[in-house]
Amino acid sequence: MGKSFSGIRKDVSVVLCGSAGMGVQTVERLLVRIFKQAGYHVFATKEYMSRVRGGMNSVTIRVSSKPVQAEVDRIDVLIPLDKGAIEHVQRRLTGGTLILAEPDYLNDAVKEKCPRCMEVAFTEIAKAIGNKLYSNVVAVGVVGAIFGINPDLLTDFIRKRFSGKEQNVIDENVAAVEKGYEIGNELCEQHQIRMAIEPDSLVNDQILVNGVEAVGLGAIAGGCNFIGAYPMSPSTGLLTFLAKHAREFGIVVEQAEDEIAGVNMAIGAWYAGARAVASTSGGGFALMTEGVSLAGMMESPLVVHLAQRPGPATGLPTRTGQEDLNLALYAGHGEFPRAIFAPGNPQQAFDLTARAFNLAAQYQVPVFILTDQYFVDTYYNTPPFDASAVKVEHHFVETGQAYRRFEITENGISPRGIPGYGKGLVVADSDEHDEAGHITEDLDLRVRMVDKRLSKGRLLEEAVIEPTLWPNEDFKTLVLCWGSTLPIMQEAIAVFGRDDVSLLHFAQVFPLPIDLRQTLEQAETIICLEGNATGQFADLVELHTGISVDEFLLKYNGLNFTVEDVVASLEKMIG
Amino acid sequence: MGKSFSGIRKDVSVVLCGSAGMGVQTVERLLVRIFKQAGYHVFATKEYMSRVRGGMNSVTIRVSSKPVQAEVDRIDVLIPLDKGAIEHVQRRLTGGTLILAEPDYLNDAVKEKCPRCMEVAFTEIAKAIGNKLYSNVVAVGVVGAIFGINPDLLTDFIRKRFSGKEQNVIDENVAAVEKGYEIGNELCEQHQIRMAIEPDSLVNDQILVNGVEAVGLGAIAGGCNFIGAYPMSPSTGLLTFLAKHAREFGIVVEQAEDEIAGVNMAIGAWYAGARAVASTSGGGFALMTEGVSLAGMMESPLVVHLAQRPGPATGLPTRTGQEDLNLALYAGHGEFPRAIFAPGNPQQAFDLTARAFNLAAQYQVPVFILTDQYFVDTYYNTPPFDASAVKVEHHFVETGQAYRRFEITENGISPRGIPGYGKGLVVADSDEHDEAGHITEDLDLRVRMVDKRLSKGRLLEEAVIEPTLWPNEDFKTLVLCWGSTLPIMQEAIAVFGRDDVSLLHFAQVFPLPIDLRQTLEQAETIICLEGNATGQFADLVELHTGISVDEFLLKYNGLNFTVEDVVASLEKMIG
Amino acid sequence: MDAKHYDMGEIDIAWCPGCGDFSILKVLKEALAELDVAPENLVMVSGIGQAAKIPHYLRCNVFNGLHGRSLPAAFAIQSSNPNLTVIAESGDGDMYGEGGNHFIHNIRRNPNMTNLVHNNMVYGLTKGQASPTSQRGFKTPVQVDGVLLEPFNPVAVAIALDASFVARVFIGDREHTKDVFKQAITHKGYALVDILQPCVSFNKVNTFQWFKDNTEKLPPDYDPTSRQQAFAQACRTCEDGKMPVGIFYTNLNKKPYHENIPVYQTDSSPLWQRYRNDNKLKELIERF
Amino acid sequence: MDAKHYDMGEIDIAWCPGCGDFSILKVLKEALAELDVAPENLVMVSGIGQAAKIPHYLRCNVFNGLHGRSLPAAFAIQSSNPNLTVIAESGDGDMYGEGGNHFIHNIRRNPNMTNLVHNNMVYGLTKGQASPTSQRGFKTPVQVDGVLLEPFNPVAVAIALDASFVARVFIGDREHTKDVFKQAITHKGYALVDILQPCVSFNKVNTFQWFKDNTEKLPPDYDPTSRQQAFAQACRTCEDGKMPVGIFYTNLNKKPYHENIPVYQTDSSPLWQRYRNDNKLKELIERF
Ligand SMILES: Cc1ncc(C[n+]2csc(CCOP(=O)(O)OP(=O)(O)O)c2C)c(N)n1
Ligand SMILES: Cc1ncc(C[n+]2csc(CCOP(=O)(O)OP(=O)(O)O)c2C)c(N)n1
Ligand code: SF4
Ligand code: SF4
Ligand SMILES: [Mg+2]
Ligand SMILES: [Mg+2]
Repeated sequence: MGKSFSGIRKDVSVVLCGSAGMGVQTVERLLVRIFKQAGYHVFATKEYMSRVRGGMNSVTIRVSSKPVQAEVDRIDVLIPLDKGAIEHVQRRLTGGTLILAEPDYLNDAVKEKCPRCMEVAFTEIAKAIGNKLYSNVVAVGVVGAIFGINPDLLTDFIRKRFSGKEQNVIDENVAAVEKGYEIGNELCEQHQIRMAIEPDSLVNDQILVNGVEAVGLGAIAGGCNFIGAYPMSPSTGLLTFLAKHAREFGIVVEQAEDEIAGVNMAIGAWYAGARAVASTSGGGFALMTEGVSLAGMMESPLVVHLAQRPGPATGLPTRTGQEDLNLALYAGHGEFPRAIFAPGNPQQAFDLTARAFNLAAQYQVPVFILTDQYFVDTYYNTPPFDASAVKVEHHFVETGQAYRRFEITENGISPRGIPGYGKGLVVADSDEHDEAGHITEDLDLRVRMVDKRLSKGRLLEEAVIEPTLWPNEDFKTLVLCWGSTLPIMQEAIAVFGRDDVSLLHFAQVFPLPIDLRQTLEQAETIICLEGNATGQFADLVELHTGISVDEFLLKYNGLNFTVEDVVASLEKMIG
Repeated sequence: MGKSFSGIRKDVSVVLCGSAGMGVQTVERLLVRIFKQAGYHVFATKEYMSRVRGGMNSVTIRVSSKPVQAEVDRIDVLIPLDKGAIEHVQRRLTGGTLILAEPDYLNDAVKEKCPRCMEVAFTEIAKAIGNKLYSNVVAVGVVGAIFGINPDLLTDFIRKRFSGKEQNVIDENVAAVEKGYEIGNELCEQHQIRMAIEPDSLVNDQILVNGVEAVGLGAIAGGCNFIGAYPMSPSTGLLTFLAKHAREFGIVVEQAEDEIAGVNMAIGAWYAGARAVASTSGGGFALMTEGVSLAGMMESPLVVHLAQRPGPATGLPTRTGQEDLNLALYAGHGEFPRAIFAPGNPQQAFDLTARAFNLAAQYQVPVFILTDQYFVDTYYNTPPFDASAVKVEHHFVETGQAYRRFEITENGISPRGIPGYGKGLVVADSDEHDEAGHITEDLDLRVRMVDKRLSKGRLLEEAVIEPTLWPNEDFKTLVLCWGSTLPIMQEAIAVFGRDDVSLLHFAQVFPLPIDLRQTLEQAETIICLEGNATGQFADLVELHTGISVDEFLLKYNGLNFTVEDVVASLEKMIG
Repeated sequence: MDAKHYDMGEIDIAWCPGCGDFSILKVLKEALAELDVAPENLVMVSGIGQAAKIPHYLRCNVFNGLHGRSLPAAFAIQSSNPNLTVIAESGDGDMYGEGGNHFIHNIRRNPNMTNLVHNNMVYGLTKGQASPTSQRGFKTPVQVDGVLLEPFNPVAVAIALDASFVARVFIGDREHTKDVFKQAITHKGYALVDILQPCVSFNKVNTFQWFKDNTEKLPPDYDPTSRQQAFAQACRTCEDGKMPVGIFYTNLNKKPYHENIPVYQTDSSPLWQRYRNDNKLKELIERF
Repeated sequence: MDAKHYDMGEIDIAWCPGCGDFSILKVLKEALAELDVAPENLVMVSGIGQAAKIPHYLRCNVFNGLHGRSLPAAFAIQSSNPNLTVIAESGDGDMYGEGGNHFIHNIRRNPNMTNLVHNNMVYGLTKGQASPTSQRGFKTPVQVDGVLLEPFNPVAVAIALDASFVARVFIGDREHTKDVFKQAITHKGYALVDILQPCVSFNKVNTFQWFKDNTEKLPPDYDPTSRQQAFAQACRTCEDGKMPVGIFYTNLNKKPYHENIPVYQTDSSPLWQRYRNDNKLKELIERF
């Protein structure tokens, strides 16, 4: 449209980068809301080191006129908040990247690589206002101007955001954002760098959540009223989310002394009629596995949120990966059924978390929700979740005098009683037990009890959530993926642009659909994309269908896949 | 041969049964040694309840002129030491079973089913000697007589056995065995029940061990000098075995406060240059899985003895099963290589346990030894283990100034240093680390480290112990089995008697041999025999070879397979 | 109520004849009966061990969980439904060994529950290894040279943690035990009763007679509200005289856990009786 | 020896500027230098947390294991090679929370090691949840209404367990800290030093100044061999005055673990230097 150098853009990625403690996350939190209020679709993801100060972290914010939910490598606008920042994102820079930086961050090499770089003396400006800490709010103003956001929106927003603080803090923040806006505007006029993105009126009715908030809201929607958890990145978000809303929703929130206590609390709580979740990450989950087996034996409902990060052991605590599928599949000694969800986007996270509580209650089995650091930390805008569509299914009964907790029924499910509700006694045992729940060494009964427990696995198969086949029902190449990679795969396939390529995304990874084989047989080539080094999901698919995957797309450096990653690989494999 | 009603027998099974505390195990311990001293092959296995007194336990002792190492259902001679005993073994009785019992244990139904039952007033005789507790020693005398064992051997043995006790205890025990012998002799003369078994001179040079003793001797042969363990049936035997020999062999034996401490002690001990084992059962192993992952990340050698019992949770603590293969395969978060042994007989247990220490030391990986309650508690006679054939391979180096614990080498194995040996510093980290062992967030290095760790998995594949194909190289039907079921399958195939049926027994269950597929392809029918309800090993085989098993022979009532079990099933499947 | 109310009828009890566990069971039934605790309102929570089988022998609601893990389960049961009477009962190995971390931190929470520990100074069910409370020199198939470690003193540790009720009894004195049980059960908050109990099968040292000879009641004028005195009494072990029995310490200034958390501040109903607040949830979602 | 001997050179330290951890590192290096501990003979064992990173910043052998699990590893290292100087060092969450059970039982073993605990009354690395030692009322994103639980008193618990050396220091007093470190390291047996340390990022309540105002040295005539006095001092918390710092308790009657077990009774060489006794093994096998 000739109005500016950049003109109207559909989709811009803004990256902020700096050391921990430099306020990168503050900028993120401010900008995503501002963009959303301005009517843009917004997506924001971060990568950060396992430290409180120093190191180098970055946030990628995509702003778009259409829904975007995927990470890209490409940087359209970079604001380095620290000296090392440009180097940190080096490989993501292109000739088109606009860099707004302190003068002394821009050396010749950078200027050569990215001709579109401009000097902004953030720190000096901030200092002039009152404190160099304001430099990130100055940056917010600059970005706001570049995107042509209404300045009133900016100042109102900042004012509201800091409303709890002292007046001078509010004023100075407002001054910072205004100054930033002014500078941004000047730059736009001088260099024609305005990015005019068309707002989408749909955005107004949408909400902006990160992955763990979606899980948390799903939990509350599923009737969750108890959490036993021990802090562990990246799972801690669920604990703090439920703690924040504990008073409002009557949730018992207890920080356990360790993960073993956490899972045993959750099982005890279910026994007493609560709806409990345990939340953890790989190493903590390893510690919970005996408890998972207890849930299997006691036929106790149990929901565990397992936020994955790279292992083994402590591994990379703040990075992402999909390495704990096998662990979730086989956790616990002995044999018993289970279900595993792995949501691909906030809507699925909300739905499946809520469903996890109902499923656990109904079939009296452990249900796992597998997320990962990428997903829990990533912001998406999405239509508001409809909690009224989710019923809290209690699935427990008032007991009579003759109540037997483990009554052998036709479908393997015994009516679940709650102590104190009814005349019966609820006897739950970790030993092999008789129908009344008492310890037994009757070995024929043992066999019946094993059969009873395992038969619930078949019911879980029938209740399975079907995978998403997208975009076409007809395909030559089928890309399998699971968990948080759904939107990335979707965008990659769209970019790749061949209509004989579809993806099959599993938001439930166990059990798998009974008829999966038929779908897979239609493919000439099957590719499996996973955030691990060994292809764990492909193994599961092979066990279930007898079909083995032809090609792997694996990533295990601690970062998530990006759209470019996937497109490049597809090109190599089937291009 | 007409000499007696029973005549010369090749193979007799004697069963003693009574409540816990009635001395069933004392009789077992006495009789197996007496039979062996008399030159017979002997095999003894027991099944018992999870209680200290009461309940009902039984011991099956097979006495034979040829090697026997398998459990049978058939009872040739039954001595019930308690009222409920006959009912307890009811289904194992045949018309040919000889029952020697207190008069009031023998009702009409029993007499009808087993015409060969004779009254022996064990308790009265024992009381007359001094204490009714001697009745089990009287039983030993009776059995001795029936088998025509030299009475001097009997009395000498008893005298030696009780040599530590007071004189009157020794005398009364001797009197009891003599009285029993006398009664037995009388019975033989009256009823021609003598069982003349031909001794085998080979037996004299053999040793008599139970499964856990074989593991324990293998551990010492492998240079084990540290154990961190928490008591748990059926794994405790290894802890007590090493405790017993700690002084002699310089072993640090520490009863840990829990299994988590146990496994972390073992890893710490290896770090400091010890050769450590952790010993546990299902639930305890579940608790160790975070530690297993630590060994994976630190590239620490680690040996874990995992004695299986039925689950989930507490399950059946004193029963047997093969339910924890999946747990061992996938234990620990993140991805790293491992090796899993599952010995089929004492010789394999000795060899593989010793090998586990060398393998762990060489490849710096966790190695598991999977046994089960049946195996650890069962006595076998076997040629003496040749420890001189087993070298203790240390696989550590004197470090130099520039030592780096995780040096990236061609084959993925870094020289292992020990603190205090050499000028170098040994830095081991549970976080992702650089070559020096220090925590890193270099994500390219991360990938190299994952590759390095996983590449050792390929080396482990090359070092694999081949499965045993038996008896014929040509077969139509192949029965797969693993762990303790080897001798049972061998005898069952011999009894079944068709030369187109072979077994393939895996004493190493992970990794599997690279060329396994070729062997399996030769079979028209593949049957998999496992002590679980879901066919865990069959899944592993399918993943590895793409070949799925045709039929399953699964048992999961807490008891081991018997020869008759297997023969009957083979007849149904391929008869 | 009659203690028979808790009888299970004809059942097979897995304990050894002569074991102190029988008396504990009997005394507990009596105490519960005298306190009129309805079986339907009682939850007995245990781990694994000989002692841990006790809930199976008493008519009530039972949560017989994992070895060492009774306390977190009991805590959660109690805080999911504060109207229940919750008793966590297990052996010394279970509570102080495998479960040691929960023992410490559960005390810090002060939930309204009773914690009864059968202290036979040995691992019974696994056939006679040392437990954390085994006395120095105690020989077992694992501790072949005798126990070398400092015995765990649960009473001293609980006092150090400022537990709100700390007692020790010897089951040989049934009336005293019953009295202490009753006080523990009615105590509002966490109450520990360490119960000295002979194991006739695996502990031939700390026998009934030995306990009798090596224990004595706290002085009649003893004041259990002094933490310092309590600690002094707790430090008296059989190594240097007699172990005191009785209620060592009570701290009545502490509120039980469920009274501290917001969940029960305006609504005392158990969690299972509650419904999701649909309006608030809708509001919350829209706030994002 | 010069403290520089332990310097790692140019490394990137992950702690926040102003954190008490830096001083602890410095003082520890000085203490080690003054005691002439050779880096090759020193093993620092830690768990996970900010404090637990310390071994990476000090030239020595390092075993940086799992969160909460440093003590069992350290115990095993020490008993596999008693010639090493072993220091287990981690945070309050690591040692008293996740690792609580090992804390208790390791004390009972009395291995010859030093246990340094950075007590900042918060979980630093995971960004500011309550730790077991967090004071009542301390607000965090998880403890939104403030901590409700009784703070864990490691000094009182260690004394209750009759630990052989129990101390608390405030890192603000470096000379005192160094002196206590040196005594702890030279103590033969288990030595606990609970180190009060401000966390500038997540604990805005228990700041440097707060610790300064709320601590005081044990009286000059204080006798650390009295367990009762030690307990009385340990019970003095900031809730009712000042927390004492210094060496609360020593019990010099205890032998360290490795001197009690048969393995080192006739042979003091570490396990890695030993060989399998082939003759005895042959003999043993033939005995079966
Ligand atoms: C995780 C785990 N570890 C170990 C065991 C084995 N085990 C069962 S009971 C027990 C000890 C019981 O001792 P105690 O608690 O003192 O009870 P007692 O039998 O003496 O009454 C052990 C170690 C187990 N069941 N689970
Ligand atoms: C099994 C397990 N659970 C949880 C975590 C997460 N985690 C890492 S450090 C930490 C707490 C650290 O607090 P503290 O020990 O007090 O050390 P600080 O950071 O305060 O120095 C936690 C909970 C983990 N790494 N492993
Ligand atoms: S083993 Fe000991 S504690 Fe257990 S029932 Fe028998 S006597 Fe009692
Ligand atoms: S988070 Fe706290 S304890 Fe950790 S380095 Fe920063 S200031 Fe220190
Ligand atoms: Mg006990
Ligand atoms: Mg801390």
